[in-house]
Amino acid sequence: MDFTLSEDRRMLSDTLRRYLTDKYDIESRNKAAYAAPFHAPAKYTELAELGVIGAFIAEDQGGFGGAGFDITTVFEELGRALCAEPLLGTLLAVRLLAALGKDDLVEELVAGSKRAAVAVFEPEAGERLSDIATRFADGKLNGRKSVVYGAPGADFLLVAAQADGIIGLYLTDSAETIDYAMIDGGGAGEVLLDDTPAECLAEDAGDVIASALDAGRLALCAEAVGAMDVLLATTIDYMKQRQQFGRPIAVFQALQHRIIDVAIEVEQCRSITTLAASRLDDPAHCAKYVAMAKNLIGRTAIKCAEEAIQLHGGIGMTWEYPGAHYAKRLTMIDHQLGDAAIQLQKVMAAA
Amino acid sequence: MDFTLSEDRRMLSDTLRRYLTDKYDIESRNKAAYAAPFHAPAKYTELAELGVIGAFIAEDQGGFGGAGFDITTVFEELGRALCAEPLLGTLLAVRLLAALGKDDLVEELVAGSKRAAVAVFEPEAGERLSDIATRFADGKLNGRKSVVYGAPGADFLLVAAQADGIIGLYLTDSAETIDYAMIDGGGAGEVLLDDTPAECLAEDAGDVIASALDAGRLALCAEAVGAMDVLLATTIDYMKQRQQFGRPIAVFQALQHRIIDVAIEVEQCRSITTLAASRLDDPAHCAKYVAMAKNLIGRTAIKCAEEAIQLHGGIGMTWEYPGAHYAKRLTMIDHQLGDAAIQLQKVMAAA
Amino acid sequence: MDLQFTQEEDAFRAEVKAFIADNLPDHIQRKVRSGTPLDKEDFEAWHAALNSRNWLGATWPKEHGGPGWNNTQRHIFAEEAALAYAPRLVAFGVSMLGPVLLKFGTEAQKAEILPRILNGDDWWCQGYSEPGAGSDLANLKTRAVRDGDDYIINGQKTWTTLGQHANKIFCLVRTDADVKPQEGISFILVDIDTPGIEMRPIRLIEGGHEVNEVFFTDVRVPASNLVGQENEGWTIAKYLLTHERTNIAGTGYAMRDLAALKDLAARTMRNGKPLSEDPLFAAEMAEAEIDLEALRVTNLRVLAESETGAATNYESSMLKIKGTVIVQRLNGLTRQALGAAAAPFPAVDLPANALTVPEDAAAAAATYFNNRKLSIFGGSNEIQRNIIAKDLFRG
Amino acid sequence: MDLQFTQEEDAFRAEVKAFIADNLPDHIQRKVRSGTPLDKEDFEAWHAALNSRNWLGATWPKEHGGPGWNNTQRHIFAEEAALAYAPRLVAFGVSMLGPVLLKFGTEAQKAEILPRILNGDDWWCQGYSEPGAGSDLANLKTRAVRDGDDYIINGQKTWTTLGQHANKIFCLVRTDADVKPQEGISFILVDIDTPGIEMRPIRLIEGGHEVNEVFFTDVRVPASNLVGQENEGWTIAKYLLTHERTNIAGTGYAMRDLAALKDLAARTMRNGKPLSEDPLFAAEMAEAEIDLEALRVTNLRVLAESETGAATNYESSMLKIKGTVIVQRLNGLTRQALGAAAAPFPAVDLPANALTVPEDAAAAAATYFNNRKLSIFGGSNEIQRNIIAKDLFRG
Repeated sequence: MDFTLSEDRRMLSDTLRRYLTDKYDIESRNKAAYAAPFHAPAKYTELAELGVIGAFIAEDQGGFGGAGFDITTVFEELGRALCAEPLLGTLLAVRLLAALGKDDLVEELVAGSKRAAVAVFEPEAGERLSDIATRFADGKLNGRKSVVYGAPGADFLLVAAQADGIIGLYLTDSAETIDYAMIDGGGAGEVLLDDTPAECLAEDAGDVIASALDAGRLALCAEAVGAMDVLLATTIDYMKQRQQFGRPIAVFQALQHRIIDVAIEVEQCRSITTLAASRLDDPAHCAKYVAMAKNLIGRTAIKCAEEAIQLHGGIGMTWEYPGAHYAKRLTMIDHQLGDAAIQLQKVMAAA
Repeated sequence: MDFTLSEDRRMLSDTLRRYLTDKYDIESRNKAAYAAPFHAPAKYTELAELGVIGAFIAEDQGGFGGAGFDITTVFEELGRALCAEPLLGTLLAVRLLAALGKDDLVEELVAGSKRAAVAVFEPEAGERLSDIATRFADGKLNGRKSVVYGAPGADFLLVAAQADGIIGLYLTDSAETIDYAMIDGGGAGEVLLDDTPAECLAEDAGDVIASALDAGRLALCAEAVGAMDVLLATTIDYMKQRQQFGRPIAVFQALQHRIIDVAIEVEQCRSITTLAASRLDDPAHCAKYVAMAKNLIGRTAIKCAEEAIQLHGGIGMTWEYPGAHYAKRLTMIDHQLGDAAIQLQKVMAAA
Repeated sequence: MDLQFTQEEDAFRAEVKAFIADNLPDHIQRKVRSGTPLDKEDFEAWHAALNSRNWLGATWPKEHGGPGWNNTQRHIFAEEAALAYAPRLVAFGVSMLGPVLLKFGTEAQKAEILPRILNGDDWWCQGYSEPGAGSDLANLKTRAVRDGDDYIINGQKTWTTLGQHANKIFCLVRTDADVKPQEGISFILVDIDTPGIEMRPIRLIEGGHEVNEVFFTDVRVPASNLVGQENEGWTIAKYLLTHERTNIAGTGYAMRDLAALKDLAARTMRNGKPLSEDPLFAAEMAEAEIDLEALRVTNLRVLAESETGAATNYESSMLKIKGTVIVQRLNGLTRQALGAAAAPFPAVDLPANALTVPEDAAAAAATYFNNRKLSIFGGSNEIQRNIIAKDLFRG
Repeated sequence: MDLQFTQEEDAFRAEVKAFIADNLPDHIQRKVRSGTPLDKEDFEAWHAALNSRNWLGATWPKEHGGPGWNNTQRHIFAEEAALAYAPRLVAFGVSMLGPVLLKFGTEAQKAEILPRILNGDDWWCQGYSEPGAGSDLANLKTRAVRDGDDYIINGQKTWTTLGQHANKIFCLVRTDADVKPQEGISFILVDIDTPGIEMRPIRLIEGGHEVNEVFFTDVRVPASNLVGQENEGWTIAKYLLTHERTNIAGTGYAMRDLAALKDLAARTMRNGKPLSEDPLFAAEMAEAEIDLEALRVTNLRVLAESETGAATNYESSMLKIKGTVIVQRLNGLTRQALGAAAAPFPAVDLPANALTVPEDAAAAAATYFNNRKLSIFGGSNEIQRNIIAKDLFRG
């Protein structure tokens, strides 16, 4: 058994941490994350150049990674830096295109010269792909996709839609989108498909979409672990410095024990994310282990965010304080790709 | 709005508390509660003479109470004293017989000259009366009843059984029972019905049984409130006295805050039990409010028991320490007449 | 035991309901329902409506323009106002400074200031907290030094709620640094437009501007602006803490939010059926409902006791803790009910109907984040537990 | 990253499984499964079986009769033994005194005592805790006063697990009252049949006899029974606390209990369907399973690190807290799964098949109550948090 990162991944991790520490400070992050296009395109390109996107897929698909641990290595660093770049959408897109053998598009995504978003979920459809109502017929898409991460400014969209009751994947670069910032920063959009021309990439894409979404969930878990590490350390530091009643609040045992319970859970999150990463390529068990991980992350990340704010007191409620943005991100991660309750039901169904 | 006990109920409460304090100390309680007949028959009779059983039914039914607050007044005191007398069975029986107009039997129960137990639940049947498999035909009962509270030494049993698919109530004094103590003291039994002769009291008794069970649930809520008051006070006293690291453990803030969270919840239990008591005679809402109360009591009583043991440390784990028996009782109350999860599902269904 | 309101109380509730239905403007109600921040005019309009009926200074005696309500009436009003999505009252004038002046003010202060609170001429804000003294108020550092007939104030206040709308601020200031921390504090009234005052916005986690920092640099204030005696400020602050306790638990807000949550869950499809029929979500809602039912009765128990005496510190702290925990839980469930649709940042202007989320839930995540404050301000829930501990572990 | 066991480790696991299958007597396994207290002979039989393979002193070096296992092997053995419902080892001789003697004992002590631990001639118990000193061990009061070549011991020990079966006890005693509490403690070996020792049973909450009080009245013990130097006892006690940490989390027990719970829930009818299909109960089981999966990996992470260095205090405390919380949660769910049928007191003799509860769940409530001890003994979970706090808030 070996829980150390391989040399390659450690290098990627170090490079990424150095880059993000130098170039992605919280002030410029917040500036980019809330104004269109809700990220910093130049930095997105630089991240691509550092190899971040290539890490999402295997060598024979045009990348140089693709394993669960490659994804978690990248997203843990993105989480530490609270990076608002739309890499979740890129991860989903490049995994889909690679699985479907679309080498040209993969190459453009990996290089960062083009960017794609993936539109799966709809207002009335929850997690089940079978509830997708968007239809493809006669070369055109009709329907509506909701909260499509990274849609603002994307060069094209990959849209899940049904034709004759089968979920396929379709490419369009002419969809109308309404763009907005998310409350925790970064962009998303409503995608309105009204006889929108599209190209069919795969008529039956249910399995590859499900698999790409699991990779996305794993990425969110790792992002949360990175963000929790920082928020936890921030909170502990604050508790050491903040004086109340003539003493640092770190000496109050009730507060100590509460942050310790969070710290212990963060370690459990790290563990289960590692476990899920190790199973990403095992089609028989991947979905269950990813669901387990995202359930525990969902439960813990919100607890971590709430306790961090509470233990900070008022300062943790302010926009100016970086911890507040970590807390928001950690809460909203649970809203992405199915929350803790939805993941739990998947685990129950798999039992 | 008035949250004070009426003069009559306050007198009953005072009388009962004095009697139990004088005559029902924890040592003799434990002796009686774990050896056949798993209670103290002489004390049962004395409690009847104090009017405890008469309080369970209305004047026009042969008692002098019968309202929700009469039941909670009695059971809160029984809970404070950890009384192991089989009054839950008596409550169910006398409410059933009174509702069916069986005045002679009611009179004997109220006087304490006879004692009855009520056999409803079966190994495979949960809370739903419709799942009862015991049958009545040709004057005889066949089936099995499980964990019948107060069965040991009862003069007769009231048995819920179906005939032609309808749940009726039947009286038998010749059933075979296997008696045992419960882990928290007091007696119960398995009732084996094998062509057991029985008298039909009501062919269609579903509603009166449901109503009697709700009165029983309310009683358990009040018993738990009484027991929690004592266990909480015991724990706080212990925390003031117990020295560790040269100081009473009451000064440790983490421990303080935990017992305070319990204390707050106990107040909520008192409130919701009061609310349920006020609705006991309202057929349209009784079941929902009783279910709400027993859900909150179930959640809180177990938390109270667990925290009390934990904050006591080893001493709270010993048979010799009264608090341990309160903790056991508070835990096992959740197992009687449907646990917190079952009650919650009733509330969900009623929403 | 009697858990029913009296006929008179029921009639009063009907009167309150009718008044609100007639006098709460639709556009304000809609803003409150949708979680949109209110403008200054919205607050002022609602205050004026209430004052037209003498209902604004709910705790004030009749001779000063109050309604002469008892605790139960105040409770009923607060509950109905919350249920009807009326704005929260701006407490600093009517619920804080007013009662302070009635108890500690000179006749001149009462005559000059009280009417202006009710008629809306003045908007008061509060200068209590400081950056270094959150829960530890006695540790405040802002100095007021006597200079002839004036005080000269230097220092910094923070968390000044809605200070951006205020023309007046009441402050706790240190007037004696050589005694025990509690003994050297005074309560003083200040015009915001006095030279040397600077108010800076603090942006909150969800993006809103609700609180402010206030900087005092050589701010000269007449000594006649002192309320009570010099160095009596701590007594005044403590009086305020125990003065008005009928709406601590905020059960009206929780009832309102629970009803809205149930409604939202019934309208929200999840995996092919309404979220209200999802057993895990329904179980969470039912638990929250049970907790709230219990708290409502606890609240009424404290209310019934407080008609004869004051609520104890223990009771107030318990109501504060449970009230905030329940509202925060409901806020969390509402956020959760929206799933991915909770994401949009509400400060962004979007075309009408751009989102598929119902308007009244569009700010669910923002409300959830903003309401984390409930367990922090006015004495954090940890401070409340410390207060209870003093009672429980006494002797 | 590699979360797989090696081929060698898998082979070792198979060997352990086979050994247990061949050597664990059915009647003992059945007792463990049903929660029935074991007799002295049951423990002895299992110890003897393990010792026949040199597997009893798992941490002992080969030359003293140990197997020479590394941490991973010890982990695998502990997991498989738990899953197979093997008895817990009686730790006091093999896991506590043995390692202490190997580190601090004289050659004579090692030669005399170590073989008797393994071959079952001696049953050791522990005299650490005292009525006044639970978590605060340094505060112990039992005195040992030097008198010629002997010590004379007076005092009282408590929570002495399985002392009723023991013929020997190792104790921490105070040999110097005039120094700092930690500095005046010694570690000494005592024959239980020495005049002046009285052992009294403590009955536990669920009715069982598992622990004892031990009273010492002028108990005369040869000075040669001292282990290490006089007043070196604290060092020895601390060594023991950090010596053996592979099975702190007890994940094998939790895995076993989870599997049994799932099985029970699938067999238990509730409202017309198996309890395992009740969404609320299934959700609780699934959460427990997720927590356990995470803890298993955390355990392996610590194990992987400890092959190169020792586990840190932080890690050990974390494993203790999470391990006990998960087992206690599973115990609670098992109790809950039985509903009313959890009630019967297991100490009562009943006719065969009197109860409809499956034999292996009949003691569910008793096990639940008994296992409340898990978060109390060996340093309560609150003490563990204090230990973690020292790490987290350092500097």
